[in-house]
Amino acid sequence: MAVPLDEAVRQLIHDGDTVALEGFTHLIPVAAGHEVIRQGLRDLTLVRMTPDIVYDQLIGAGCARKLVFSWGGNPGVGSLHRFRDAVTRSWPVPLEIEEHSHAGMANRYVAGASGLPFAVLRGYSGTDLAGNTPNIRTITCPFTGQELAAVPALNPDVTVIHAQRADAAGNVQLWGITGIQKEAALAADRVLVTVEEVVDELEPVPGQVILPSRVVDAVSVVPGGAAPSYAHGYYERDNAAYRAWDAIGRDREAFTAWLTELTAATGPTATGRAAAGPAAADRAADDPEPAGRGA
Amino acid sequence: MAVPLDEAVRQLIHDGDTVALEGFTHLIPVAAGHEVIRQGLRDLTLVRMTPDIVYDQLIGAGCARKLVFSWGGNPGVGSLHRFRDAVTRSWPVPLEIEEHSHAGMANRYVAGASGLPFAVLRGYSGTDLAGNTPNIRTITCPFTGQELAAVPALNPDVTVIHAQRADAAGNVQLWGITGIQKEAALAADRVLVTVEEVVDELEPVPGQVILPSRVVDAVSVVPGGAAPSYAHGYYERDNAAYRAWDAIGRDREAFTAWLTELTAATGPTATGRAAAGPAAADRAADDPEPAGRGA
Amino acid sequence: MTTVTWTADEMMTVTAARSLRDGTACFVGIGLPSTAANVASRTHAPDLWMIYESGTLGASPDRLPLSIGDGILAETADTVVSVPEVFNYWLQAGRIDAGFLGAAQIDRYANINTTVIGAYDDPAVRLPGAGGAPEIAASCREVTVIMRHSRRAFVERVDFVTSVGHGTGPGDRERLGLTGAGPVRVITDLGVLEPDPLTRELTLVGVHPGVEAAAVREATGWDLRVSEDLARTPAPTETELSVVRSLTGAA
Amino acid sequence: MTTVTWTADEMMTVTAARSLRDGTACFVGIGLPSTAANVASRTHAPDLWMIYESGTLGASPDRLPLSIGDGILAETADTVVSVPEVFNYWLQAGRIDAGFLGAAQIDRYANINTTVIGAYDDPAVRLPGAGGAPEIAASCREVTVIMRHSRRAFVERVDFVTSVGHGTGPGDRERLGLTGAGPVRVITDLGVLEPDPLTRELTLVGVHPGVEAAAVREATGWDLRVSEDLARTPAPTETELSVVRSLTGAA
Repeated sequence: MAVPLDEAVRQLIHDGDTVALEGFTHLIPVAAGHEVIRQGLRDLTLVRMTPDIVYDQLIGAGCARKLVFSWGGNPGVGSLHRFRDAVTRSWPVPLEIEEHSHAGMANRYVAGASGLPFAVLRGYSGTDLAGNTPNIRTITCPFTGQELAAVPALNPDVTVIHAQRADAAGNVQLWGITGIQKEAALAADRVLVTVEEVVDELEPVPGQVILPSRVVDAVSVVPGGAAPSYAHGYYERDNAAYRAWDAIGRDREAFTAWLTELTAATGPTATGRAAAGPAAADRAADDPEPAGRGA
Repeated sequence: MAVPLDEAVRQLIHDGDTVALEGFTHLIPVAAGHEVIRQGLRDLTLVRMTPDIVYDQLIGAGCARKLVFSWGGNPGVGSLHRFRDAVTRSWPVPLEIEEHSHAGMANRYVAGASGLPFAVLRGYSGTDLAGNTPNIRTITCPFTGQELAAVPALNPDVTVIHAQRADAAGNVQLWGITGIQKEAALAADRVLVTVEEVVDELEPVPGQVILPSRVVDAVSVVPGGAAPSYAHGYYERDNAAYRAWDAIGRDREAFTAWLTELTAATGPTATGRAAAGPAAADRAADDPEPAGRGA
Repeated sequence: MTTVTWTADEMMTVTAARSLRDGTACFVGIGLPSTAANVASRTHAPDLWMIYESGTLGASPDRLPLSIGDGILAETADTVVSVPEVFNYWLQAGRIDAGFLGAAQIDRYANINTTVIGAYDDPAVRLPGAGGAPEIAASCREVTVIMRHSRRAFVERVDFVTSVGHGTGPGDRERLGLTGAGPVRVITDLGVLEPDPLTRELTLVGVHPGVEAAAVREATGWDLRVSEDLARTPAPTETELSVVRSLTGAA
Repeated sequence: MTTVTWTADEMMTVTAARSLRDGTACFVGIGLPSTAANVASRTHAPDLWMIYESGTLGASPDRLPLSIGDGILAETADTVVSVPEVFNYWLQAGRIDAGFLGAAQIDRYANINTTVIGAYDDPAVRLPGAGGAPEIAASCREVTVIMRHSRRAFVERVDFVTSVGHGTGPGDRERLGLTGAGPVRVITDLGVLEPDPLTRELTLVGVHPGVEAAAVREATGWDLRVSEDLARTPAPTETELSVVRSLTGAA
């Protein structure tokens, strides 16, 4: 069942698709994102709760027409400057945004995975998010009369995740912080999973999530495919690479050089190198984002 | 944190309470149910997706005023005759019923655990359940206009479950088929957990559900407290006891004798004996319930 | 040549097993459905993916479970999920190909009653109730009903619609927003019924060896239509019978 | 006696840590909130129950995580749950006592902006956005805001309400159906602000050692009221400082 990553991306992701590359700090499918950049995909609607540097890279490379998200930043470091540049100056292309809270996005995926058209939550009340996003409405409880928030289901054309292991039949196993990956995968029409390794048998692990092979369209073996994020039990988060991204992302020229290097390289083995970059640059003093990210 | 079962029941469950003793074939809190009978609690609204023989016993003992459920039977054996007798002949007391499907009940617990007043599902459409249960209504998706079912949250006064282990701090660990127990516990105002044993440290187990001690009000150590159901990793299901219950439950006299024996005995150690009873009785030929329980 | 004999229940189980295509995801109930699914997985359908409502996905028990939550299901499953997840993420989301249902009553349009015989508020017989059946009947891509044939069970109109079959005829499922195809066959100890493609009325399309259509009509509480191409169910093979008997302990 | 010196950020972190009662369940964000919570758990609040939105319940990291999903959180947690579960079963259900939020802007009524500076459709600065903050601000029993004091950050009215504090004054939270008490204090590098019990307007109730009320008023973009009982924050103890420094690597 395992296919090379470039082939899997070619088969499953097409221009104009709605694509979620999910991961909550852990197991971020970075190598798959880089392959999307290499293949020059365009007009994607990118979806993710926490778009971080690989989304900054996809946006800077001009792959995205729209971003649906709840928190876009470089965790622990600061803002995403390619994302900012696209939103405020349409570089390299204009970026439409649809913005939610984490609770809203999580419940949108849950509705998508559940075959429901919408989800209900206590949320958004009194915020300016509601007024700026048509996809946030209200609904009245038919029993109590309480008014609650409603958000539509999220059903990506393709969800891409990274996992620790798959077996030969294509059953996928991930553990540690598993975030929203199960729901994102089950909500999608097509599912691509990159894994650290394929094993004969998936030995049970506490805290595991299993995605049965029947909901997985392709598995690609990409050791280190989540770097510079981490794969619990395999390798640690490369915090220096996240800090280093700040300087690259801030500067169109530095970014363009990074992009040239990425697209010149072939295949996922180039990923680790390309993502690293120069030494850590401290957060600039004039950066006005919150000291704590709040959540 | 561990308290004797009789004390825990006395502290947490009172006449008139809404009580869910949950368990989906596995880990059914039978010993706790027997203690409720022994303490002579009355006017309870009993809640459970799959009321089985311990609910038949509670109903036959006159503890319940109302039953909220989705499938009431003796799994793999047949009907519950004390339940039937209460519904059709008000013996020993009238039993009001509120009836749902499994999907409806599961989502009612999910809403209860989530602090929402109601849940949405694709369900009940076209069935006579909707017309006979005021707690089944419709709701319209504010995005697509689709009509879906709505059910109110279930928030028991007390949820009782059985688990394999707790630690000294009262954190609870269960695994195997964990059913609806997490949601039932999180939906409740008070939570009583009987466990096979208390250990120093909860060693992680694949497939485990952990209930942090802050959502648990009392832990009682009751080895074998789920018998004749089973505790994964501890003991097997006593299928013969389920079959044997059929003959006892069918007959008011046999049931009354069983009840006398149960209430004469003190404490949970009597449980295993009391639940066993005479040899397996085959399902009577005139029993009209479905050959397969359907689900 | 040996003479093979079998019971009507065995014929019913084998016929139900044959209806399951290999590789399908099947929502399995306890009793006859579970026996049939386990026969299928041991004969022509080794890749049958069995889901029990207790949350076991891809269970492959080495013996028949007595309940939908037996330990053997959890031990052999690909994964065990919570009850909300099996209903929401798997059944409601339309991921299940085949559902198996039993019934106390079924009617001309394959509507199913597992709730009460008689009036709901004053029932003659109180049955176990709905369980997972209403949503299995709604959301599985197709549904097979297995039940013994009798006039008491096969009625003009069920006393209580626990699970919707084809409602009152063509177009009802669509009107009700039910996403699956509903009951596509009813397998009994006498034969096989299928909804007429146009009228959705259950029609006798097959009889088991030794059974005549007249006997089936006699055991049905409405004026049962009989297909012009009435089939004769092939007798159970020795392999099928030995598998059934090894599972049910009747070997 | 040794002379202990500290930075304004250290004073802010220590003050925030002190605000956390032992045994409370605290929803922790990365950055200053995480540092403060980890200081608290190492000093007066060993039973602080830290929840990170990545799904780690009861985490007790032995070093400061850089992100809300670092491996050290999963390894040390009582349990790890899915993201929907942490938001629905824990936060929304009202099980969290204390929430910590940062902000790019905060206003007179403690409303919080982490979305944009300027107009939403044509922002001067695009910020990371909401994350978990709107529902933390709505559902935690109480909220503490930690942020550095400046006229740019403390504004009359935030450009965008990402998370509701006290709206436009008394009664707004109740009208909006927000179940928690909202921001009960704002801790900065200069002092501590609390909403006035009657007007809900943020009022200076404490200043850190060496800071005068006038300086705080100067760093605030509205006419900041000063409490008549203005407190002076006790200086950090040596223990507090050594814990902060061991966590931040400034030891």
